Amino acid sequence: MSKLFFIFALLTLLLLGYALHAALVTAPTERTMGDVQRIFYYHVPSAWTAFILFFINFGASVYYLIKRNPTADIVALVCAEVGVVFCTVVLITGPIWARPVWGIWWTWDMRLTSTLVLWLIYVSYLFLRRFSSSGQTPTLAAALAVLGALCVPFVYFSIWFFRTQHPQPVMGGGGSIDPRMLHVLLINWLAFSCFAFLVCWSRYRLERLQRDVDHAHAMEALRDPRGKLR
Amino acid sequence: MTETAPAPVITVSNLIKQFGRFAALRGVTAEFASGKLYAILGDNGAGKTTLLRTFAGLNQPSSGSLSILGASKFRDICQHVGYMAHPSLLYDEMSGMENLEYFARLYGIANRTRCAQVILAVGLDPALTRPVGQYSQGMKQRMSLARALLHDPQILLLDEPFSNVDVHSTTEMVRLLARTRDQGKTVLIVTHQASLLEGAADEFIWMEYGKIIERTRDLKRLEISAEG
Amino acid sequence: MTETAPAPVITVSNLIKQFGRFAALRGVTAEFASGKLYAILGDNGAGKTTLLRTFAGLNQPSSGSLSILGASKFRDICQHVGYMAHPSLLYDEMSGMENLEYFARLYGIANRTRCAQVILAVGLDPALTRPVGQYSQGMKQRMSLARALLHDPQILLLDEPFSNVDVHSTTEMVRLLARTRDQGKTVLIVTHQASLLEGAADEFIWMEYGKIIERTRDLKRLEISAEG
Amino acid sequence: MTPPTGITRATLLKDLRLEWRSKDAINSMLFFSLLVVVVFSFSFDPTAEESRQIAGGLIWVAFLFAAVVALNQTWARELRNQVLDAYRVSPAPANSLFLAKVLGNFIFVIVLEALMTPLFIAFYRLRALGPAWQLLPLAMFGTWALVVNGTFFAAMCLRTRSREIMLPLLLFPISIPALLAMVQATTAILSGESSARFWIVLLSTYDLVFTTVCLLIFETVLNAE
Amino acid sequence: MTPPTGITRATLLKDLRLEWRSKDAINSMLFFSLLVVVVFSFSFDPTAEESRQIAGGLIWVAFLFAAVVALNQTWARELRNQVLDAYRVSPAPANSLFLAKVLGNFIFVIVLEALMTPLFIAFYRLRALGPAWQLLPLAMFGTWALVVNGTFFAAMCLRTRSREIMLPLLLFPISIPALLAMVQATTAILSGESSARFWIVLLSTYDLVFTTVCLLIFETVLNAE
Ligand code: HEM
Ligand SMILES: Nc1ncnc2c1ncn2[C@@H]1O[C@H](COP(=O)(O)OP(=O)(O)OP(=O)(O)O)[C@@H](O)[C@H]1O
Ligand SMILES: Nc1ncnc2c1ncn2[C@@H]1O[C@H](COP(=O)(O)OP(=O)(O)OP(=O)(O)O)[C@@H](O)[C@H]1O
Ligand SMILES: [Mg+2]
Ligand SMILES: [Mg+2]
Repeated sequence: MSKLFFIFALLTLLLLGYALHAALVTAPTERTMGDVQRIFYYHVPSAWTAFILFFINFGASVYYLIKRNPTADIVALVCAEVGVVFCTVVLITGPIWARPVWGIWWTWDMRLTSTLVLWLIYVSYLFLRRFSSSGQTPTLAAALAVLGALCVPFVYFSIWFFRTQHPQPVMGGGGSIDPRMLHVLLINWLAFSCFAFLVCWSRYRLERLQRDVDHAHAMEALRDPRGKLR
Repeated sequence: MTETAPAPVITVSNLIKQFGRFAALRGVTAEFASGKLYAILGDNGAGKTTLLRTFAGLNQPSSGSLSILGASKFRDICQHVGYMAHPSLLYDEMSGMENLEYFARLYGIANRTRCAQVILAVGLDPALTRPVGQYSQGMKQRMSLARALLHDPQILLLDEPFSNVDVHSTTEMVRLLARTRDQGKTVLIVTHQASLLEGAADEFIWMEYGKIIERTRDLKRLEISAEG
Repeated sequence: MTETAPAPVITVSNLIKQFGRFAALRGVTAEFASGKLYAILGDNGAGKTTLLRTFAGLNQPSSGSLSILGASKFRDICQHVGYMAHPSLLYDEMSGMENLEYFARLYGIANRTRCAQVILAVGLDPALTRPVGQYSQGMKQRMSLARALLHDPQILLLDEPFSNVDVHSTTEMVRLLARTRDQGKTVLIVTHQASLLEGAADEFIWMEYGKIIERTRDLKRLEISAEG
Repeated sequence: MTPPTGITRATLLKDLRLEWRSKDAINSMLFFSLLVVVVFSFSFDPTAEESRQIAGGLIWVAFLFAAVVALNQTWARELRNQVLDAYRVSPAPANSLFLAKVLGNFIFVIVLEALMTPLFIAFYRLRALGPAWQLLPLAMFGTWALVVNGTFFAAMCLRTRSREIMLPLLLFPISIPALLAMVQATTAILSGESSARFWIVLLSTYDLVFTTVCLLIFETVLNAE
Repeated sequence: MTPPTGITRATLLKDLRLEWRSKDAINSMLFFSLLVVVVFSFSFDPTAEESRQIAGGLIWVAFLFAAVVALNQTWARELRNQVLDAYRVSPAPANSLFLAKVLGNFIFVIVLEALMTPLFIAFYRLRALGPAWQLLPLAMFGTWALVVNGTFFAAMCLRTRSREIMLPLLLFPISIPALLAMVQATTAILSGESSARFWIVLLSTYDLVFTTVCLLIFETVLNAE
């Protein structure tokens, strides 16, 4: 298990390095925006990765609600945590990009806004997990995750019609992208996905370990003939 | 729902309940039969309340098995269990009668006389209009018992019903509970005043550190062994 | 603040306390001397808690006079009164030790060993880090007593200190209170378990319907007259 | 056995009765709504053209505010003597309780809104240029959206530390689409520039989905230790 | 005897410690303030010129909102096991308790404001045309005004039934002059059109008067049965 983990980590590292090289050197420079555009190769893959992780979180939460499987709970937790991190990356790279290109940090555009709302929802999920005092945290969290995921389509629809008078992303619309750029983008996405998986994996192992330790302590308390009562 | 005497009504085996790392119940194995009155005794923190709450479906056991009236899911038999806890479980703002009427609805009883009857049985006045929040401690305690008795349950789980109740009323209450037992019900009473139940209880159960240490019919023996 | 034996420490005369139209105390006249342990008994709703709360300055009497340690205003002598109520009067979120340290500050005591000492005196462990909210009922009760004893008051007002406390600990507590009495303090205990105080109490006081009906040294006599 | 709706009715009636008994409930609600409007008009000059243009936002922020205050005390009564435990050991279904609470809050907030709206209209001299009747279903659906989620999350927060602050933390993010729809629809109706139909349909779908899901999982939440 | 300030300190430290122990206090406040700002941005289009002109009102309504949520739970801990009774039988002066609570709430709300302001500035792209440093004393005095009255009324409301709703009822009317001063001063500073000095002086007088009066009568309120 740990050997496999190690090999996978090494591969991911290599892939990340290659993707970095591809993004910074191989990819052609965009005509109007210049080098700033290269942030694109981090911005978009992060967004896609975050979406995938949130989707897994939803699946795991539903599964947990039905089957009460502790592994599903850990998976949900881990995916939410890592997903929030990637979503944060999107929310940081976006404004960094927007500043030189649009001249502003933030605008209430559809895509920006929906990302922000998504981020808010999953941060509130993590808050619930931390603040919950009972042994039933997983149940409550799973319930919230389901509601949060259901909210996403509504966010999308409502924001679609929201303040349409404001600028759309400059590079929206799929077709017009340079194939070489697309190639680099996909490489980066693959690298990011592997990286996310790697982080989730190690976080999963950590959480597992933590719970095992707790369990062992609990077992210890059971055996203790006259435990530290009182 | 067999009411033949020997069949156990509650069966627990190796019940464990943990709060985080702390184990409040550390392997309880026992059977409780119908038509008996059990007194559960033990030092503070022994796990008596936790045991009762687990029976009442309010705590999920960490491990071990629990079966009440043959069902393993509490929801299926909750109609047949009456539970009295330490807090009154009553609305402070309503009078005793209003409280009971509301809880009666939850059990599908739409019968005012039944409510009045239980209030009388615990020695209170059904016509009292004062809200429960202004009752004295002992009056609250009795009203709480009335709530537990309301739907005439097969199994009664009572957590320290006699604390704060005056001496006369205590004997009344013991008599009432003994009568309930004689109707074939199972009565579990957690208390620190074992002597009150000396004549009435069929069995005394001594808990210590989350385990049942001893079960006996004779309170005296228990006291001797507990001292030692 | 005289500590000579015969001087009364608490004097009430014709104390009346009304809640709206209902009179919980209907003319209480009494004196309590220092170096004595009084047990206040009575049925539920007799007004015992109300009386104690009035002594502790938490209820304003509707009429009648009340003087404690010679002062008529409670604020002047609150330093010398310890009060234990039915709710624990403790912060659920803090451990027992943290609670006591905080309350010690209120009384101008900045002494950790004193806090540890009282906790030990009531039979708990000062090192327990669990918050009080997770204590069992009896443990809360004892911690509450510790809070009342903390500043070594002249007068102790205890409302049902023994309810929910296990038998061994009760005897311990009675011994502790008797010792306190022997140091010249006045101890007033409201309880329904009069027999526990049989050896220890100097006087038993029977209340009924907001009045003191009888004061006697002999519990047996009280029981007979109460029955009749 | 009493049918679930019977229990919902009993619970709702009990809550309303208790609310009513502390007579001042209605008075205080009236006063509260007046105050919110007054505070808002002090903060946002009602004579200015700008304020009138953002009236849709103003109204709904005021309602949200009122709703959070109301929702935070939804379960207060049940918490006092752990009455919730009494409910949990009874055979009554969890959903009956949930529906009763939602309905109770709904009535409460709707009454508040009914009181506030005329005041807003008077203070800000609002006039709907679009079809005004649409405001009614809009208010209904919008309030239901706030209340159904709010009640659910308030129950969830019973099991968390620092309960009061947790409610808005959980409620706001999920309510954003609903809030957006309400604000946009109100503005559309008031200004008459566009149709509010889309928003109303969106809101009703939102209500449907969230009510269903909340009913499906409320029992789990209630019975969490 | 511990001097009154010592007791204030002990109480304040205890409250802060308990608040802190549920570690994420700051995090949750940060998130809450973010949420309020986001909700406001959804309700009041920040790109529109109108919204920017009423930003003074927006900010203070948001702060008021946050303050009421905070103040509503001021005495929750003391209420739980009637700990207030333990305080009342002790020789500690009532005002020490009051001051500790006021300071605690003040810190809480000020932190919230400090977190919200940059967000408001960023989202609404605000720029002060007047002397910006005046915003600091303004925020201090304004918050103190909200908090001192809020804490006092929260204590008063302990004895009324529908506790949570009572707070805004009592707080708002009395706070209206303060709120007006805050809004006007903020708008003055942001627009740079007039001087905010008058309003700041007004606010500080208001603070002085109300703090004194509250300190004088708090003991009576606390010891009311
Ligand atoms: C300011 C914050 C920003 C946020 C939160 C943000 C968010 C996102 C998200 C979530 C996606 C993936 C959505 C999808 O694939 O449908 C995305 C894609 C994209 N973003 Fe951004 N963005 C921001 C700023 C920008 C800026 C300034 C630009 C460029 C001028 C930009 C250009 C793009 C492009 C080209 C895509 C890929 C579009 C596609 O494949 O459909 N973004 N952004
Ligand atoms: N929610 C909880 N979290 C952590 N520990 C708990 C919790 N509830 C109870 N405990 C602990 O479990 C132990 C058993 O508690 P329990 O209330 O069952 O005791 P008990 O036998 O009823 O005592 P008492 O006679 O004093 O009421 C105690 O040490 C208590 O501190
Ligand atoms: N705040 C109040 N408002 C109205 N009536 C009250 C209030 N507090 C107490 N009472 C009434 O006063 C009477 C005496 O109450 P009190 O609590 O003093 O009785 P007690 O002797 O302590 O009884 P117990 O042994 O049951 O604790 C009771 O009938 C009670 O209902
Ligand atoms: Mg117990
Ligand atoms: Mg009493």
